[in-house]
Amino acid sequence: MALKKERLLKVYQDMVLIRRFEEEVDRYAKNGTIPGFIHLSIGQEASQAGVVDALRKTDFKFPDHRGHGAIVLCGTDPKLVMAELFAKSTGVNGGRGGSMHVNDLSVGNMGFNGIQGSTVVTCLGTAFASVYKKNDAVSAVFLGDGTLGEGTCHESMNMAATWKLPIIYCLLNNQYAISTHYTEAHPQKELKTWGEGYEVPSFRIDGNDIEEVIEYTEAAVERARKGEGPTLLELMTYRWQGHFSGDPAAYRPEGELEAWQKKDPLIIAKAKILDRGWASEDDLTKIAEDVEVVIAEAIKFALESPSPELADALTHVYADIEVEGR
Amino acid sequence: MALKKERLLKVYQDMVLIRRFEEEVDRYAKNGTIPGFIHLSIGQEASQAGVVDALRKTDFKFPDHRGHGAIVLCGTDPKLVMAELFAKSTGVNGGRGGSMHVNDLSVGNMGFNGIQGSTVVTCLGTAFASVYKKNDAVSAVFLGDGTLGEGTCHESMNMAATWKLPIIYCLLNNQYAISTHYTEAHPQKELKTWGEGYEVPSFRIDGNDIEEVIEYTEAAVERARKGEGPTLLELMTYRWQGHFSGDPAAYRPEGELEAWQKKDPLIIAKAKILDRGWASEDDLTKIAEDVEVVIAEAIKFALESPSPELADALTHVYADIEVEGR
Amino acid sequence: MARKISFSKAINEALHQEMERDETVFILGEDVAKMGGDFGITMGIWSKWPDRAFDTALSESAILGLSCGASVCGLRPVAELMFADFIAVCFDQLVNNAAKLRYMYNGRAGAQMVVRAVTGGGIRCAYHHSACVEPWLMNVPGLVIVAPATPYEAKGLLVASIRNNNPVVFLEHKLLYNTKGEVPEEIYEIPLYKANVEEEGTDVTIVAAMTMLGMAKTAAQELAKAGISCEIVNPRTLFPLDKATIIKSVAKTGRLVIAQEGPKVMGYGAEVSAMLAEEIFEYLKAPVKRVTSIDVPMPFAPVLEDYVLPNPSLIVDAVKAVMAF
Amino acid sequence: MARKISFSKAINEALHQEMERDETVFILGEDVAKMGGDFGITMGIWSKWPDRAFDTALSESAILGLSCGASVCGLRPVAELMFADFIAVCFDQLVNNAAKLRYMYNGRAGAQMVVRAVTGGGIRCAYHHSACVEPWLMNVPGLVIVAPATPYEAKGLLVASIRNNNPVVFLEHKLLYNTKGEVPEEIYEIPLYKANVEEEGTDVTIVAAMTMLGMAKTAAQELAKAGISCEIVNPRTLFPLDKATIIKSVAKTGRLVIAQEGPKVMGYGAEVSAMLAEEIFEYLKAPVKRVTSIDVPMPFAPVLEDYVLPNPSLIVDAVKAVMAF
Ligand SMILES: Cc1ncc(C[n+]2csc(CCOP(=O)(O)OP(=O)(O)O)c2C)c(N)n1
Ligand SMILES: Cc1ncc(C[n+]2csc(CCOP(=O)(O)OP(=O)(O)O)c2C)c(N)n1
Ligand SMILES: [Mg+2]
Ligand SMILES: [Mg+2]
Repeated sequence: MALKKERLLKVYQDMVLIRRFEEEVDRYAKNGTIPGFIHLSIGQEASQAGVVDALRKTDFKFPDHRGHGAIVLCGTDPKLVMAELFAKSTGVNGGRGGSMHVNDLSVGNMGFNGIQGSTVVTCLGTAFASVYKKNDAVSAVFLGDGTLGEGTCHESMNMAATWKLPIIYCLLNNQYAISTHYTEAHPQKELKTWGEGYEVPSFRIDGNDIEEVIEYTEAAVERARKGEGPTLLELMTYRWQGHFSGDPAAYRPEGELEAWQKKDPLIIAKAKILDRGWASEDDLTKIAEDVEVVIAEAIKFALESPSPELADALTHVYADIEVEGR
Repeated sequence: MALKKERLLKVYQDMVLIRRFEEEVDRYAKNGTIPGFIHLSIGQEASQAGVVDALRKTDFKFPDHRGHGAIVLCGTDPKLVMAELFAKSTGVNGGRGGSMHVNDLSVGNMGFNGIQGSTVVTCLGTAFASVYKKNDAVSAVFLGDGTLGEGTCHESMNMAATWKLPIIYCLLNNQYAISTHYTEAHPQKELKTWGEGYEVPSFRIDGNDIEEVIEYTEAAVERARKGEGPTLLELMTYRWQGHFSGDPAAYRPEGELEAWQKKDPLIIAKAKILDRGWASEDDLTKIAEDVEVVIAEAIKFALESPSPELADALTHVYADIEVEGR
Repeated sequence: MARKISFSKAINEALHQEMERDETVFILGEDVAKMGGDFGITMGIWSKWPDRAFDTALSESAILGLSCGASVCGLRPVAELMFADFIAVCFDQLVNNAAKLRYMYNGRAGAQMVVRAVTGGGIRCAYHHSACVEPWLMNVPGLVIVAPATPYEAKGLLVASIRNNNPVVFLEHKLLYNTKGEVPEEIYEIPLYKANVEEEGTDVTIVAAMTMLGMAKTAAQELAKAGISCEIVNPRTLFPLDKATIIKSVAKTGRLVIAQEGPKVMGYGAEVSAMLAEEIFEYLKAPVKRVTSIDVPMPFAPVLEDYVLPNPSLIVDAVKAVMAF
Repeated sequence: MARKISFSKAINEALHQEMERDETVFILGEDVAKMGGDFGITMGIWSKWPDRAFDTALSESAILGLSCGASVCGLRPVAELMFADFIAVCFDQLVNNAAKLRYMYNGRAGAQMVVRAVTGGGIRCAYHHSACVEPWLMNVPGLVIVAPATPYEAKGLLVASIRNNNPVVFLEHKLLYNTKGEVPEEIYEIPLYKANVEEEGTDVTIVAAMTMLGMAKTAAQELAKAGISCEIVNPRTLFPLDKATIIKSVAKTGRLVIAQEGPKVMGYGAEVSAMLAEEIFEYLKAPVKRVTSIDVPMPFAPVLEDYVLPNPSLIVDAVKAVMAF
């Protein structure tokens, strides 16, 4: 499905933004400014931008651990996300969460849970609430090919399919779970076959083609809003980096990365735009420049922001009980 | 597949034995002699007798919580099983386990774990051991339609299918999980569809027809021994009693029980025997009489056996540490 | 004289009245709707509110995960887990999801849910249906563990738990279900995090919850005959513990016996004892004794289960021992 | 002088030597084979024994269930769970399957397996990758929890754990992996269930395991300057606890400080304190203090994590407080 001109340009800009966002995160992670483990989504932009673009602010989005891109596109000011990764008090979660726990309920970013497979059952609840409250909000959960190994995936899909809950399972098949190829961890030729075991509409699609991602996500959203139940999307993609920023990824065969880089979601989208004459090289350069301003601001804000106060560690453990510090 | 005469007569006797065994267990549970909860397998004899008959003593059998029938047919002296249910020191597990935990490694009865879905992953290990040790022992695990809701079922099937482990998943679809019909807990029209999601050979069969059960189990056993991996058998059957001995089972629609009682596995087998002229009514009466002797002995033994000694509660907690009593 | 009803009925009534009062409250779990629960506790709810009572598959992680997500959307799930032992299969959802959700959302949302679980031994169901699970959960900040001992407490504490904005594990001891006691018909709350001094005394403090409270009272009568005056403190909420009330009592008596079901090592009695040794050591006149189950998996045979479980005479012996010190 | 190697290398060497010695030993877990483990601990095993090292899916319950079943068949699985926090998703397999298997089989078989798990805080990975899990497990008879503090202990205790016939949870603190120490090349066992008196002293006993041992030693040096003599006891096995060694030490010093990572309430320090208050109350001269993490989920920001974790100066303060009592 060909997108309208404005929309394709918009999601192209989204992808440029999150690509650049991650490149900067990688830099500041490698130079030690960003603490902890960082999982980069470079190479997976079309899947993140496409799914988020097909959803509303009021829909519930559950990013995975490789989710900075989706997180930024949910609508939180990139500044606040960057500051969170930098462990600053100005971060959207006050620096208490970091890369794996960036959430912002005001834009429907429900956050990730460091235990793989946990959000896959949590999303049952947000979807259930839509039915209970009789509104048409949809829940979309991102999970990786490796995470599909967790028992919670079964409990979730079984319940969602039985109760026809409005959930979109966005299975990001980026080929690997850390060092383990998906064909070594799962029996199916295509992982979407798993969803068919629940008689749930399941599709393997090109996760690097933003138009295909949006087309299938919109169809899934429509089914969900109509009360027809969940959909499984197996988004074929690839993470250019290793599992975490700094992982040499020695387990990847020669040339695999290069082959996937030819299928760069940004290149694919750019080619469509130029082919259709919807923008000139200069227009796209302009887009890139606009993005640079946002990124520069975000980095500056993150660098200049203060660290949290010690007392910030103690708040919101209980709704009604204060925790004493030292 | 028609069984050989001797074999059909043998499994018919097996079914009569476990039917009578359960009837007595029910009686002694209802009169308070047998403590704890009792889940009776009356109505499911063909599935239990058929699967066990198709396996060897050296194969690993994991009965479910409704497993007395399979447990007895694994080869443990019925006396010792009955004494275990009666909480006597002469029980096969010294009265420490009871109905839900009768096991006997000497005949390949690996026992049940009171947590539904647990044996479904434990059987991965016995099957793995066969591969590791390069022998051809098969592992067969019984699970109910309700138990299929547990996440462990997914983790087990996913791993068994990926590694082609010699496992037979015997899914006893007796229609209900306590009060919940399987169609209310699962999305599939046929539960065997779930297994197809792992590209595992999956069959829905008549669990009350001993010949069909043996035919499909033997085929699954052969695949497993040849290293071709797991099989899922959805055995359609029905538990005549409620969930536990004493459950009024008010949740069952009028006439449902009666309809299934017409499909009594014993009647089906008996009809085949008589039709084929392989035995006379008198021969079958003789079989019933032989069984009565065994049952009577088992009850007598259980009743007359002593309770465990208090010190028996303390043994085998650790392999190398004594637990102190009071 | 006020109305007497059973512990089960008290819980059922609390659920009905809270469902009536607040339409964000709903129940879910295995067989809780049409059948009214494996133990009959949710009887009558589904017929009154068919859209607010849900029978689920055997999927405990999904039940709790759904409850967490629904909480974030402002609903108040009351999930039943049948036997508390089954918390083990959805343990992650309790300790890493529900318990940490409010912290993760910086207070903007949290897991305002109740998990009802049937706890303890006594019905000859052996080692997978007899667990006391509080020790698994008491090192996890964010959780609340409530443990009623009487029908009156069962109703008032459940109402408070449903209205509370933290994830509450509500322990229902299976041996208490049929016990009867006075329970007001109108809806009322018993505050969480507050222990109750059940009987005042001067010589020794006995801390006892759930079924142990009755045993402690039996023991106290026996001890009174021997001229020993026991003060009995019922924690009601096991976690977070009401330190102040326990400290006040032990500061007065100078002696403590903890009567607790479940293995001794790392039972909740360990925390009670350690807390006192840290806070009011100077008031302690004698060793702090713990009367508990024997540290083994629960065996099936009645004679063995009765041997493994604690009993009143063990409490009597322990109190006499600390008095004799 | 003997050879010095890192804590990680010591574990890796123990695995290699036990695999060499006993062909029933195999390893399994996520990325443990071809990649040699997320933390590089199983390096070189798969290349040497491709049929005895298995990369699994993200299926922790299957990993432990398989280990239980394989144990019953006489094999000795060594499973890696990466972060100990993930024990939560397979908790049932540990507490209801592995821990109870020997009891269930009346001693005819049991879960002779080792579960390696990376524990503790310090690497800025927040509340789902920093847990101290021993409190979840210490109320469960049948389990063993081993907690090495040095490369020497890591090797000797892992060898003993693999040879032990109980299910052993082997805790590897992430902050210890790069620490170096003397480790014999030949294979050796350090007995389980035995604590080690690291430093003799007369005034106060400090119980400290894993990373806390180093902090306790730093604190002890500081305290020595102030004329306070500390005896440091390293439990090595957290469960079952070596009561005798701790009792002997505290009976001598009369004072106890427990230095433990993880929330205070129901941390393992609670059991140490309660056990002493029960067994040798008469020897205690001062309150038993617990130096622990603050009772909150672990926050991400370095300043916050450092604030939440215990440190040597807190141990110094606690010791001075009990001495001043
Ligand atoms: C329950 C659990 N097990 C293991 C991990 C460790 N872990 C984090 S990410 C990861 C790999 C996930 O692979 P996949 O789902 O394919 O996502 P990808 O990293 O490829 O984006 C693992 C094993 C975890 N966080 N939680
Ligand atoms: C993890 C877990 N959840 C719930 C239970 C309680 N329970 C025991 S049997 C049962 C129903 C099982 O139904 P099914 O698997 O169909 O077997 P059936 O009783 O029909 O033979 C339930 C819910 C349990 N033992 N373990
Ligand atoms: Mg992946
Ligand atoms: Mg059933």
